[in-house]
Amino acid sequence: MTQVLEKTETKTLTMAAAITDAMDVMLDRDPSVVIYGEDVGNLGGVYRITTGLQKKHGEDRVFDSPLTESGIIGTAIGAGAVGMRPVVELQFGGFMMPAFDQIFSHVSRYRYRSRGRYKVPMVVRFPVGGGTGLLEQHADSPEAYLAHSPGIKVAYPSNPYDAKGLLISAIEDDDPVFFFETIVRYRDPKIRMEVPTGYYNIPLGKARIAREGKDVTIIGYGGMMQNIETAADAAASAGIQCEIIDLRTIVPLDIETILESVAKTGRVIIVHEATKTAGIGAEIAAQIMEKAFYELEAPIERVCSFDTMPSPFNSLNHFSRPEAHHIAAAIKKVLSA
Amino acid sequence: MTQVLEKTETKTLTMAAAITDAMDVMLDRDPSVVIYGEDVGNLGGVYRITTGLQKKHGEDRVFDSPLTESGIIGTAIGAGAVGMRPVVELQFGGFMMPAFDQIFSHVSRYRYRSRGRYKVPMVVRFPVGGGTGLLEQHADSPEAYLAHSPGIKVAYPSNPYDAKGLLISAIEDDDPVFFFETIVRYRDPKIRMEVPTGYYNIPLGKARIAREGKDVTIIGYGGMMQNIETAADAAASAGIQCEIIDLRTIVPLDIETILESVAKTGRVIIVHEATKTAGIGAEIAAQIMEKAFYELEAPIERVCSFDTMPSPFNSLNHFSRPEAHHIAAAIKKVLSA
Amino acid sequence: MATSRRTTKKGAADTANHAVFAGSMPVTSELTPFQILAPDGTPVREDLIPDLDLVEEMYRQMARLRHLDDKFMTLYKSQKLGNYAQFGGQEASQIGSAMALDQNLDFLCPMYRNTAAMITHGWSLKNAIMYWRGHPEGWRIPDDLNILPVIISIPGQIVHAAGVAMGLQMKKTGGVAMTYIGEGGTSQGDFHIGVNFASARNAPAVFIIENNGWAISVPRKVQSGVDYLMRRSEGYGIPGYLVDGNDILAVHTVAKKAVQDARDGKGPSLIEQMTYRIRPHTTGDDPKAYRDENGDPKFWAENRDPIQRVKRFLTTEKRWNDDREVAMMAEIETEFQAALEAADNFAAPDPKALLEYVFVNPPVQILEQQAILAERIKEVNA
Amino acid sequence: MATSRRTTKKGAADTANHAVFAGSMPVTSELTPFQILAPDGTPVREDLIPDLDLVEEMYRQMARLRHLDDKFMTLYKSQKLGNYAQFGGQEASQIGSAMALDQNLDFLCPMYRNTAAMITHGWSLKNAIMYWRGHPEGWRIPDDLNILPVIISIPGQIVHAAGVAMGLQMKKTGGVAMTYIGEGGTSQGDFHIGVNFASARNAPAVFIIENNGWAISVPRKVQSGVDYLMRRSEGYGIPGYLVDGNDILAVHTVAKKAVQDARDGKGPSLIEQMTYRIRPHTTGDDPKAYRDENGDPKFWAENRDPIQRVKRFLTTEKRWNDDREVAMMAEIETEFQAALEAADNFAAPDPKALLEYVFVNPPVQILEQQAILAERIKEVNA
Ligand SMILES: Cc1ncc(C[n+]2csc(CCOP(=O)(O)OP(=O)(O)O)c2C)c(N)n1
Ligand SMILES: Cc1ncc(C[n+]2csc(CCOP(=O)(O)OP(=O)(O)O)c2C)c(N)n1
Ligand SMILES: [Mg+2]
Ligand SMILES: [Mg+2]
Repeated sequence: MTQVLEKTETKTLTMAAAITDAMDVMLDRDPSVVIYGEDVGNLGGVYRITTGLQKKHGEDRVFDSPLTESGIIGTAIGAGAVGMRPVVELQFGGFMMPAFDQIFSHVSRYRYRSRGRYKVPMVVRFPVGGGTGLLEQHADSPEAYLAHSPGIKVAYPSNPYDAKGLLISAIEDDDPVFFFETIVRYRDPKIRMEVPTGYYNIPLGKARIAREGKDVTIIGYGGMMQNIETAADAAASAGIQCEIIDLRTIVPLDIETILESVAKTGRVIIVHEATKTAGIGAEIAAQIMEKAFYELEAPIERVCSFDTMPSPFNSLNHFSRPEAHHIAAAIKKVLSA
Repeated sequence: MTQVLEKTETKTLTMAAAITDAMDVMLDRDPSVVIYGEDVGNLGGVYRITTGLQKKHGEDRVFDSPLTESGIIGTAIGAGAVGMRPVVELQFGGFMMPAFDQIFSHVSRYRYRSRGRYKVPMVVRFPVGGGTGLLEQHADSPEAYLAHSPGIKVAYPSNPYDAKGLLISAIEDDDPVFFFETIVRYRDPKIRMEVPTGYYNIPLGKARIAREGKDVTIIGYGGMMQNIETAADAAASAGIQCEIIDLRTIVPLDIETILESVAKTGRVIIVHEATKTAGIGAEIAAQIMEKAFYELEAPIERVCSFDTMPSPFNSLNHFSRPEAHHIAAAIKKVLSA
Repeated sequence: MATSRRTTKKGAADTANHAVFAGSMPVTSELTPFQILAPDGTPVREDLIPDLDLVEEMYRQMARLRHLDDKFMTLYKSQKLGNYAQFGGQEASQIGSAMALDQNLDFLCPMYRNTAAMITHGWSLKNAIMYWRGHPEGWRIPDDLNILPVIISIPGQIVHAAGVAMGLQMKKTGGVAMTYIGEGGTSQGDFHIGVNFASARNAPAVFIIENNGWAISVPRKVQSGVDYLMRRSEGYGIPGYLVDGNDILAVHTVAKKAVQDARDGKGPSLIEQMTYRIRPHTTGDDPKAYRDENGDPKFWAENRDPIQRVKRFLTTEKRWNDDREVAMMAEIETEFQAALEAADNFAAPDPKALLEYVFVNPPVQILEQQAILAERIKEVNA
Repeated sequence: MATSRRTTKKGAADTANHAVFAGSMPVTSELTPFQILAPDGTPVREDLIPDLDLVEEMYRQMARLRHLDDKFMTLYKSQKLGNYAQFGGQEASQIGSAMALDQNLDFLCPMYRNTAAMITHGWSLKNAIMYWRGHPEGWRIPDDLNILPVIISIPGQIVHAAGVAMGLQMKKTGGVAMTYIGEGGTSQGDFHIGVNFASARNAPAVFIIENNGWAISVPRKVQSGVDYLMRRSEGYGIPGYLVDGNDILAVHTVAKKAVQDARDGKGPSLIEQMTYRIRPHTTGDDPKAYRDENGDPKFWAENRDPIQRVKRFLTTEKRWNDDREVAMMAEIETEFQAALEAADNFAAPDPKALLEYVFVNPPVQILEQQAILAERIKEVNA
């Protein structure tokens, strides 16, 4: 993995703690970093990801905003234009949409529009995905809307080490970065891991080979990686070697790493929690086909949620959201094609 | 073509006039139809598509709204829930985004959320696309954002006959339909055609074979159809027979018609004016690959705009928006692959 | 709560402005919430006390729904209900206003905290239980109820209500749309858009801000520099009211006036009902993380309870006594248990619900997914 | 314009409310726009007339930019300019307010009609021409100008301005953000969001509503039931001002106060400047389709011209005469011709601009598209 380490000491951290740590490090290093959003100050956010930051860095650096996503993102454009580096939080991914005009019309276009005079160095963090048993509209996965909007980067980490390193890169990056945090992985004990203390970064746009294999390439990101690993474990016991790619960022998309893997396996599965139609899986599939057509030995499979809103019928959603056994079924299918 | 004709008299109409005519017919037939939006009343809209309708049908049926897209679409949900059938206009496609929370969170989900108690029978019409020399943000093509939002239909006609028939279907349809109108085709004399007077409809979800051919399938919609025809004409003189599919609606997507054609040609080009990455072309390509993998003889080509905002540098945009010669180059490429 | 920089900040500036600029806004007067009953149950406006049958009806409904709210917390704790947004403490605010509606004519456009208003407008306890269980049957809105879907994304319902009002106006039904929003939600664009759209169209809508002091952990003052949010009525040219939201008589009286004005073609009104969120934000929230539960929450629970206020009044009026209380609570418990039983006995959710009601006429892509779903259901059942 | 149902509709209701509800909004007084000079140039507030050098500077700037606005129309007609949003008639409104800014400290956040304000804040005529020609060079904002990009999507700039103000506040530069919006744009959510966010943060921002009576073909009264939009200041707890927007002295005086208040940490202000769009909406619009050009437009052009008002005043004050006018117009024409020449002589747009400045570090997909673009450019040049 490409990385710059300041120290080599490590701590065992959850995803949640690693993200907090990244913000803490950057608040220390860069006085232009400010954090705001709904409930991020005193409470530390509904998922407590900013916990302790206001107390440590002060109310001028970490504060509650009025309840308005368009206000949060729109002011981050303005504050960014005059030299601040806002790292804002939205309460849930689906609640990005009241801000979508600011995103589509401005975040995406502001630098282009000013011919480079103004950059948009903001980071927008938010929890995403289902499986939480929460209310309606708390389970969206809106990455495709962003990926179709030029000029915006999209990071979607799957583990504590990546989360911290990618968030530090995102904060340092002069482009706007939307940072997806899978709720069910925030404190998933299975993915706690050793994370360096202090500063390090992971470049945006470099995928991670999570597992090497020769039979089929499975591409995923974020909270889906664990389901993919589980499916691959099951396949392994049947003698099937899956190569697993964790994209880490959707924009930039590391098509190079994908193509290298496809050259090896010839078979591809793409997994995401977002709905299927016009999801990012379609783009990845299209690029693979464009660039590795003759290497493909079977149709690319997409394992995604059904084309409905994330249902509020929480006891049923496991029929729709990609589970390990759905992925396992897809492995069977592409290998028998 | 599937259609229901009330009378068989016809008039020669532009696209603009055919759209006006559809609304006029439906205002006459259904008292629950109301039309509102910015400037649609007295002025008849900035493209004069509602011209004369207020005068004929009265200010209660056709009226100017306050300047707020979220207000226009959000009130159309409410009015629709209590039995009205709002046909609203947005001034340009990109100006849909201030309403995107209403679209994503409500238009898309309202019927699902109420388990069928409330339907969302609205139609949202708007001009789209570039080549007009207008200001920045007047040239967007936001169909992919809608196609990724479940429960929403997307119509995108290419000629006067289809425009009228599809709009009538859209107004009659109990699902929300977003209706794209290509500005440069509104009054393009080349596509004036005979259009039946009075009521008829064209079902949503049935593509049109615009031209039969055996060598390559070109899939497009809306204002791009003319560019495709031009490219196909040029190819024809070189002995290449293009089959051209005009999708008419993007949701529902008529994958059946597409697959029939691919079975014949084995080669596919998809053309759209929207930016390439995560555009609807990716979805179409992915579906073709999933369902006709073994029939494909070459990688599917996407001819789309570059991944930037539609640039305000009007004298340069022909380098980015798909022109006939860009499509011609793609034809060459897929045939030589 | 509702602390304002207004007095400190604006006072001086305004006086100075006034000396200089004819066109500046006049200094507006201080406002005090409208009240009919004092917190101890004594009438402050004898002239406005309604028929005691109505007061008793209000009392009974508040007691019934407080019981429900408490039961829901219990159900949640024993994992028999999903995450739930409690209204406890806001009974006067929701019930007093919703009782101003005509269930046959008027539409209620609720947000997530409006279970009390919805039940008052006709929703059944059984459906409420099933809704908060995430059961499809609870999500279905019965055809004979004029209630719109519960809105979670803040505050879409404000614009829908403006649209319902426009629709009712067009159809000349005489109906009115009533909707609610938390004080936090007033910072959103759609709050402004919906109220202003209704103002522009003179549509029959009643917009109620339930100011319960908190938006999750964020206190009221973070939302805006203004002292009272109903001052925004000024900017829409519509009537605005500031009401003691824990005084059900005051709430009801103002709501009735606003509903009647709307029905009479006088356009929308904006009402701010001052109340307090004595409960956690939702059953999943722990307010100790951000506020002192022994401070304001305790004060409001002990001294501003909307139910106790009316009970004291009715007791003084000799309309109420312990026997009646005991009998009422028994009835309430019986009713709740019956509803719970009905909900418990309902068939488990059918997974097919996942792909129902997406489209009226589903495209082939949905049909394909329905087939996949059917496969998956079969596997599980196998 | 600005007709209101308020007096007719609200009056009666309010009186009735007042009799009944202590907490309802008081009936607010009628407002008249603040004025220093009457339309005929006579001072109505002698005490507020500034130094005549400043008045002359204002006059010269208004004359200079009216000339530019007219020239832009001519250029458009001869296809030497793209579709352009004229400000003619609104010179006092834009110039008087932008002159209240310190170019080194303060940021201007413009929308499409603010060419006059932008030039007043330092934008060059050459850049303005090239901007409206869609030339990349015109879109580049020079590093030494504190001007944000022109915003077309209504009204994003309001929220950006709140953010700029927050940023300047955080950096303690002493700077202020000023932004503009048309009266039509006040119906959007982002208007509310931006002003309220600034109010909540006490950020140094000045929000100016240029009420020119029309949003394309839609008259002011369609936007809201309120009479004056600056009444919304009441709902944000910030100062609000109603100003004769064709009286540059009044505009400037109020803007200076608002800027000073912001600089002094007193938070944002909301100003409504009453003016009129005597021109078409843009050069592509034909207003005859929706209004009687011999009615209000003619009246305002003939009787409310902001330039004539100051000219009459300066003439009476013996600061101006025909000789000076002729000399000034010659200078203005010379300056404009030089700018036009500079723009004309600028290299034609380089198509590579299409794919520049999308990302600071472009992903491979952009690099691939840049290669395709290079191919296409080569073909055309071949
Ligand atoms: C658009 C949107 N953003 C954020 C949220 C998350 N959220 C849920 S409740 C809440 C606080 C709401 O406070 P208020 O409006 O005062 O209503 P209350 O809960 O106090 O009744 C927030 C921020 C949401 N539901 N919708
Ligand atoms: C979000 C959005 N919706 C619609 C438009 C189209 N549009 C351009 S100007 C205009 C009218 C604006 O009127 P107003 O705000 O009064 O400003 P003015 O043009 O009068 O200066 C409209 C509707 C837009 N630019 N942005
Ligand atoms: Mg609240
Ligand atoms: Mg205007």
